[in-house]
Amino acid sequence: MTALFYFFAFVMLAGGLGVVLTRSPVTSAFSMVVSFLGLAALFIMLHAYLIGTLQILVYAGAIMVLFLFIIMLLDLKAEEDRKISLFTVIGGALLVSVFASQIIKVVKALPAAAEAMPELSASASEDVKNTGLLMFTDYVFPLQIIGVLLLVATVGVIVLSKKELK
Amino acid sequence: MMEQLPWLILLLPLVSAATILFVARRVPNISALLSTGSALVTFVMSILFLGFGDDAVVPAYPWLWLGGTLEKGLVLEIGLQIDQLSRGMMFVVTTVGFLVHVFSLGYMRTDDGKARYFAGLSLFMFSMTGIVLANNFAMMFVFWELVGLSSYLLIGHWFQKDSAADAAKKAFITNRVGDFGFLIGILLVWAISQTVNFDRMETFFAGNPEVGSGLLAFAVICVFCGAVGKSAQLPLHVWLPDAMEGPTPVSALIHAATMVAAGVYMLARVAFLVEASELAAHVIAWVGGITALVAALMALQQDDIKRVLAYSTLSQLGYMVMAVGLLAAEAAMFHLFTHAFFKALLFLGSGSVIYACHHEQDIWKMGGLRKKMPLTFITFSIATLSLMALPWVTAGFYSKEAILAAAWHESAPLFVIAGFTAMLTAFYMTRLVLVTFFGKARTEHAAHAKESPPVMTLPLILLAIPSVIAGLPFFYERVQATAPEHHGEGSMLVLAASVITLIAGAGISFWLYKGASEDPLRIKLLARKFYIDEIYQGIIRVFQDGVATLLSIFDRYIIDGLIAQLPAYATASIGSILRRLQVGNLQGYAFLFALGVILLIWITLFNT
Amino acid sequence: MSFNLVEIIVFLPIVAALAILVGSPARITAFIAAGANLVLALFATLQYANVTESSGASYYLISHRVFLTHVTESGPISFLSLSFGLDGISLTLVLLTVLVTLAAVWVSPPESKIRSHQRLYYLSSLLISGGALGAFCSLDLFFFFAFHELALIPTFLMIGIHGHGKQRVRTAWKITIYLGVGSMILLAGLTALVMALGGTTLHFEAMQAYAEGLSPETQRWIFLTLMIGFGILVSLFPFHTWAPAAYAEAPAPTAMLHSGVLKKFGLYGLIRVAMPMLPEGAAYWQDLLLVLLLGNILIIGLVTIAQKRFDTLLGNSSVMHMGYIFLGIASANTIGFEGAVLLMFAHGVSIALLFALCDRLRTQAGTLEMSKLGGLAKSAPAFALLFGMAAFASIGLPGFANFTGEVSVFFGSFLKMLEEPETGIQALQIAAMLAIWGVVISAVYMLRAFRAMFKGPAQEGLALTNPTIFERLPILLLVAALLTVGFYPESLMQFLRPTIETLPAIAKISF
Amino acid sequence: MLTLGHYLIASGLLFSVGFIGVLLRRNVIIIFMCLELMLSAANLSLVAFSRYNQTAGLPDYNGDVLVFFIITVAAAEVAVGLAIIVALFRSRQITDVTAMNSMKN
Amino acid sequence: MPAYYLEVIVVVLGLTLLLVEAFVPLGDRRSLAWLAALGIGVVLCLSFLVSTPEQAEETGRFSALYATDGLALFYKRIALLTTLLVLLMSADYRKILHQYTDPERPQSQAGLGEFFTLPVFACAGLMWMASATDLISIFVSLEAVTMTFYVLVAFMRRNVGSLEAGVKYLILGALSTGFLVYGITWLYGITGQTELSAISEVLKEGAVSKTAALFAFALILVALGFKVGAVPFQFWIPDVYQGAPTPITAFLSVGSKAAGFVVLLRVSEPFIASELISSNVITILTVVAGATLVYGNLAAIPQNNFKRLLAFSSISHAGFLLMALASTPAGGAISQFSISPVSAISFYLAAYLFMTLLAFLVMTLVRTQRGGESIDSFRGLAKTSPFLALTLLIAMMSLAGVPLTAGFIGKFYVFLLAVNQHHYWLVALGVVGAAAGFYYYLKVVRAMYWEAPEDTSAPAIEVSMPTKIALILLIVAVFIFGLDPAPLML
Repeated sequence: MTALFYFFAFVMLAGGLGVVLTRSPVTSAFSMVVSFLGLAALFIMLHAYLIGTLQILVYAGAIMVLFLFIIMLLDLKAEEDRKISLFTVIGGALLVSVFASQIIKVVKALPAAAEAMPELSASASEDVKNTGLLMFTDYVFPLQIIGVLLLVATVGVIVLSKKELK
Repeated sequence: MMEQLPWLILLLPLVSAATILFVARRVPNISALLSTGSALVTFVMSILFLGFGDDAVVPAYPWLWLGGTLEKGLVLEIGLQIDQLSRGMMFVVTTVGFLVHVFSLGYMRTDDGKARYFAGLSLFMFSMTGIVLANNFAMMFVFWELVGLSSYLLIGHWFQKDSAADAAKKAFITNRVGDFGFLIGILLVWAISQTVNFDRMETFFAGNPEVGSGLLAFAVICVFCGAVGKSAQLPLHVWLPDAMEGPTPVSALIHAATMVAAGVYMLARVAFLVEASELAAHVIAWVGGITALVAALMALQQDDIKRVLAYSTLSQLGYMVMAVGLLAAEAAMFHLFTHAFFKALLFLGSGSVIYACHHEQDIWKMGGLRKKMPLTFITFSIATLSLMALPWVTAGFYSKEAILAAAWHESAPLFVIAGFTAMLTAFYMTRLVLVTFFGKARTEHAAHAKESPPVMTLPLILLAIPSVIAGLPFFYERVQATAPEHHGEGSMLVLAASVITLIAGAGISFWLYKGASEDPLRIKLLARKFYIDEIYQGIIRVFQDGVATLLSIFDRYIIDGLIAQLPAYATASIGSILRRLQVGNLQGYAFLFALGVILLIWITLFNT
Repeated sequence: MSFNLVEIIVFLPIVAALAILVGSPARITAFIAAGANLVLALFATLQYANVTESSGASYYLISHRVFLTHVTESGPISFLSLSFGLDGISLTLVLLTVLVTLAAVWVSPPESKIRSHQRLYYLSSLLISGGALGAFCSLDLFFFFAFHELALIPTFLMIGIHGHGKQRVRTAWKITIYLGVGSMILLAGLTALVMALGGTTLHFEAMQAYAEGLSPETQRWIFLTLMIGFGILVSLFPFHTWAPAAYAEAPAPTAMLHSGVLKKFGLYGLIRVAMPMLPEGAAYWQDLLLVLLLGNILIIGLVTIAQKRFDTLLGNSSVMHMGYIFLGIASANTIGFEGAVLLMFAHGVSIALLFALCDRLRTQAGTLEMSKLGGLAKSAPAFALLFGMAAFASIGLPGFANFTGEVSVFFGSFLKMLEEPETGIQALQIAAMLAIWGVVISAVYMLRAFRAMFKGPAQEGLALTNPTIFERLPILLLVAALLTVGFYPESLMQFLRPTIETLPAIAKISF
Repeated sequence: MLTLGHYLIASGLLFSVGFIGVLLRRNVIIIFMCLELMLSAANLSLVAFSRYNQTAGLPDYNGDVLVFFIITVAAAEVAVGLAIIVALFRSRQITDVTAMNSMKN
Repeated sequence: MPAYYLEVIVVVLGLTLLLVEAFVPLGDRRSLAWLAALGIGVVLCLSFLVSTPEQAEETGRFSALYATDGLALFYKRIALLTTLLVLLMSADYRKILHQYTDPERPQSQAGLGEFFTLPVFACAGLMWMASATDLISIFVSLEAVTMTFYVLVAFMRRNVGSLEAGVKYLILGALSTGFLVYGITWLYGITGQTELSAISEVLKEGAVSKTAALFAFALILVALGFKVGAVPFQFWIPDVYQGAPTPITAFLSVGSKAAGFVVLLRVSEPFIASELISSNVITILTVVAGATLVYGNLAAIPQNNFKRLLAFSSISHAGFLLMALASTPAGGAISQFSISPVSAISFYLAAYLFMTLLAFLVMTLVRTQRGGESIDSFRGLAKTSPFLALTLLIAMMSLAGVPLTAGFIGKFYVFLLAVNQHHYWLVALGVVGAAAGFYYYLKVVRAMYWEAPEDTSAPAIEVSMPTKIALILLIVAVFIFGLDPAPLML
């Protein structure tokens, strides 16, 4: 299990780094897919089957396609002349490494973080049902809001993208 | 009713002044008569006063009471003190005042600002009466300031003349310097004795002879500062000669007879204070003595007829102040009394001369007036002799002798100074008379001079009488003037001194100036009055105007810069620097965002 | 809803300002409002005279409209309320305000002669007046502060639009920002005070009741803040640099109202709030205050001497005279306070008078450069007479109210020495002695100015006209006020004395 | 042994990787991708916590619901965001964030 | 009537407007805006008929997700009122809008419908935020609002500024969303709860990792700080405010900030109440408040663009609001002082609504009819349009905190609270800031009153009747609540 974790975590982070480091937007997009696959595997290792699936379907499937589509549409080339200054790189890396170290410190300070994941006493395979039930009972209110959110997003995308307004 | 009468003598001139100011201004002749009329009434009333006993009580009115009820708290009253001192002084003030009013009717007949002039005179009469009758320091200070104002107005009567305008300003400001000390003195005396009322103060000091010696000396010297300013003692004497820019009757009344004597009067009023502090008494005596001497020296070389008289006045005031300091306030008051008459006479006489010579004041441009203006000459000579203290026949002799006697008793150096001053007095007065009235007329104006009209000569004659007899008991006792009791019993030495100095001074002067057409002595130091005016000018320019300009720059640039502009500039600069953070591109914002996140987390988590 | 008299007095100018805003004819409306307010204030004075004779109540004509209530263990207390009331001190200042307001409206030029924003010209005067009245009558700390600030914006606009001189923009900015900073510091101090007193009420009387238990440490810091805050508003040295230029360049009514009336707010605040509630803080900082007020009197006095223009001279002299009032406050006893309030009245009237006359001079002579003027008394003797009276009033000649105030202040500063002879001369007395030198200084600059402008030979082509009767009336009104108080101080003292007697935490006379 | 910490650190690292991408990259679309990475990283922590905070032997599904909502929102955000980016590209032909600086005072 | 009806009605109103826009031929699409405004106005009236929590019989999960307390209702009304005024502004803004959406056809009304409809949905989102008391509903409603604003900011798609602002808002907004999510994750992770009340219980017991709890708080503060414009997450504000269509700027600056604050209030409450961590929380809030005060006020000084100026002003007011928040008594202590930070902040925000929208209403008119947003465009306004100049003068006075205006009372409360908690440094910074405020707010006044108009022949600015009424009502509100704040106190 541990080995698997390290493998998938490596895939995930490597994919992430790929997004950041590669020049070509297309490569970045594909790296992201790789990263998300690793992530989905980790979800599944955590018995979150629904989330894992959604991660693949929504992110790797829909969102990435959208990204690729736009990249193609805009005909984006690799950033030929990367003029990112050394200062920026070092500064950015420094900032983020400090941030990462802060996260690690916090995790280290969390007693629960050192404990092994407790075993599940019941089967987690019905998580679709459980999540769904929760969503349509307790969380029906946020769900409605999400509905409005999506409506707004739809209207917004149309307004912004119409070639000519009627 | 009689109790309230004293209020009338105080308020009548005020009413007169106000009426002229607000109603009668446009009719100058009415104004003049109004003012003169009020002066006459007050003169009559002051004679009525003489019949008052010492126990005459005039109800006082509270003017301002502070810090509590009438019983508990500081009450500043308007109250009148009618004792011998004030009655005698009132007689002098109203007599000279009335005569000067009459004289002015002639002297100012054609003046444009006649109404203004008489309003000023009335205002002066009001203020001076207030000083004389005041029963407390606060009231005295109020009227002290008001005489300053009327003096300012009258000196600056011909305000379009630069010299007159400057002299008026100088007089007021110099007096204010004295008042600075005076006010502090009043406050200190109040703080020591818990009262500003003279009677209660006297009672207090009689009951507490040991009270705060050092502080008291300081307080008394501060009070004396007021007299230094008003009576033009060294070092604040500089305003009085300049004050001669005013019309001559004003010089006679205010700057010779009455107002300048107010300082001496005030010191006499609080003589118990001087007595309570030996140190202060010494200071006062020496200031007076030095003033007497220095002023006499300055008078030696003056060419302006009025200025000679002005320095003479200074010198005589010095005598009086010295006497106060020598704890002989009665002698001082006595000299004040006699001096008022003969000095007023001298000024009015000089006014008559000036009037006759078409406002020429330089004695070297006169000469030979003896024949053309006999009345003026005679009266002027009487007054001169009185000033020179011709033994036994003049008023001045008696009073001056009293002072010399006091000096002889108390302090040998001061006696020497006083004697020498007497000689100088004889010298410069002889010079004045010789150059003005004898010899030949040296200018056209002098040659065609005529005797002044009766309205002007009459006051001269009237004043000549007391100039002679005021020193005699039958007169001064009748008008209740204050005089030393042991008068006439001075030692032979004192008498000899006065005779010798008189003869020496007059003789040398006669020998030098007999028939001279120009001054044989040319002592520039004296002619320029020891350069004191120039020194003061310099001091004012450097220490007042210079410092003022420096401070003004300091205020404008340093204070404003430090307190206002620097913070404003700093704030704006920080604003501009902060604005630079708003780099405008997204990557920059992302960096700053990241920095913010890290700082925020760091402060939240690890900074406790 | 019924209004009491004080509320009417406070809101009348503001309502009139609103009326002008919506189209009522400016000059007439302002005139009526100012005149009516004077009548109302005199009426209130009469009522007060009756009240003080019958009872020892500290305030009268009290109105109380509670806005916020605070529930404490001992029951509800009104936290924020629109409360007005008069006592001797506020009555004096109300009289000052209405007098100066009427004069300011009177000397304002008719609409046809104002370049632009004619309504604003009158509206501002009324707003400043209303703000000052509100501040002086308010019994609630919040409205006390708030009403004062009402005047800030009109001042800003007036100097900016109608100011004289090329520097007006700079000057208007400066006064506004400076006073803004001052009021903010003041606000900080006042909030600290409110909180130190438990934060349950903003009503003066209720706050006073809590003030007993404040620790000296707290008192010190709060008093210092208040002293600086109020000090800036009153142009306490060295926070005075906003004042001279602003007054020199402000249009006449604004200068009159601001320097004459509004500036008294800070002093009123010290008397009403800081001194009674923080006596130990006041005692602790007394020496500092003395040094600063000597800065006002001596340094700014000398700076005044150096002025070449009459308007900046007046501006500086106004700063200088604040020193005396501070001296009265610093002595912290009844006499000093009485003197301070008298002097507030006297200075307010006399400086307003001088600014009104100065404006006329500027309009007619075209300049206030003293070296370019001279001999004006020849062509306009009546004007010169009025001017001279104002000038002599301001340098403290007896007979004018200023002298009364100054003398009281000086007596007040020596009171402690009298009551405790063993202490000898203390800092307060030394400061007072030095302050008295200011009497000389003010004589120097005022007489120099008067001599330069009105005396001496007349300048070529320079002639003034005497004011007409109608133009003289506002001037005479102010002169009359000065003379009344100067000759008969009891006219104000009868109201002041009982109030200041009952003012807590200042020394009472005991001999 | 796999602990909660493993997942949290993995998630934290991914979050940081996304963050560094936002800081360093200039192409707005790549930046947008990195933002998605960050959201997903948060999701990983969330799921790990929900697995850890058990109720009745099952993961706490409240966390999962939240993840669901996050994914939805992220998707909508991508749609709207890309629309804006396209609109900007249409009018100015840029995707470089450093070029977006027309507004400076 | 239960409170959640209000949002339902608003959403239905939005849907109706979309349908009307699509299917009903309208002569002047501005009537759509007025219709929307009318609808919102009706809802605003209805909000006063909402039954109080005691009368409602809500139980179970929903009541934990959706608060119907006075606080929620207060912010719902703020949202409604803001939207109402923004809609009025939008109607006036039509001219500029189509210039940048459809420049070829000047008479076109394209896109207007959406421009008037989206704010209605945003309004619903803001109202939900006001009631959100659960991490999930907070997140969802917040995102609903944010999403709408992404669209609205970038609405003028032919205007580079608007699009650029859109992109900046989008990227930084998404970044902050990332931190929000991550923070929520941690908070949920260590407490095992999503309801704030339950979280509060857990934190009070103190059986959690202090570091982790603080970390969660810091992350959430990053996100909410971004929403309310707290330093150091304020950088988007000037650029976005400047680029966005003016009515949307107003909406952002009032609606979004108010909703951000109500969420911040609700989220920080458990942390401040917990003795374990409250002191750290107060510290960071103090630091952020101080930095915001300094930045907002000082950086505003050199600004010459009025919209940017208002952006910095918005930051500075956030500083004052945070100052009040930082003055909450720590560790659940009871303050002696009767005005709570919550009611002070609420009053302040309401006052801020009046004065800011007053300024924006005038600015919209000036922008559309004089064609500029720089301070110079306001020159001589007092001569050409005295009413508008006066209105703006009053708005600036209130923003600067001149007493007897509502803006002053807000500041006064804040100072009282800060002194009460002995935050003297904050008070000092507040003093400096408020004083600087005098300077930069009066810059506009100076332009209007002291300076001559650029073009004297320009016609006076027309003010439509609804706008005029709105202006007058707002002025009245500024003064009424400046005199007597009681009606607006929670």
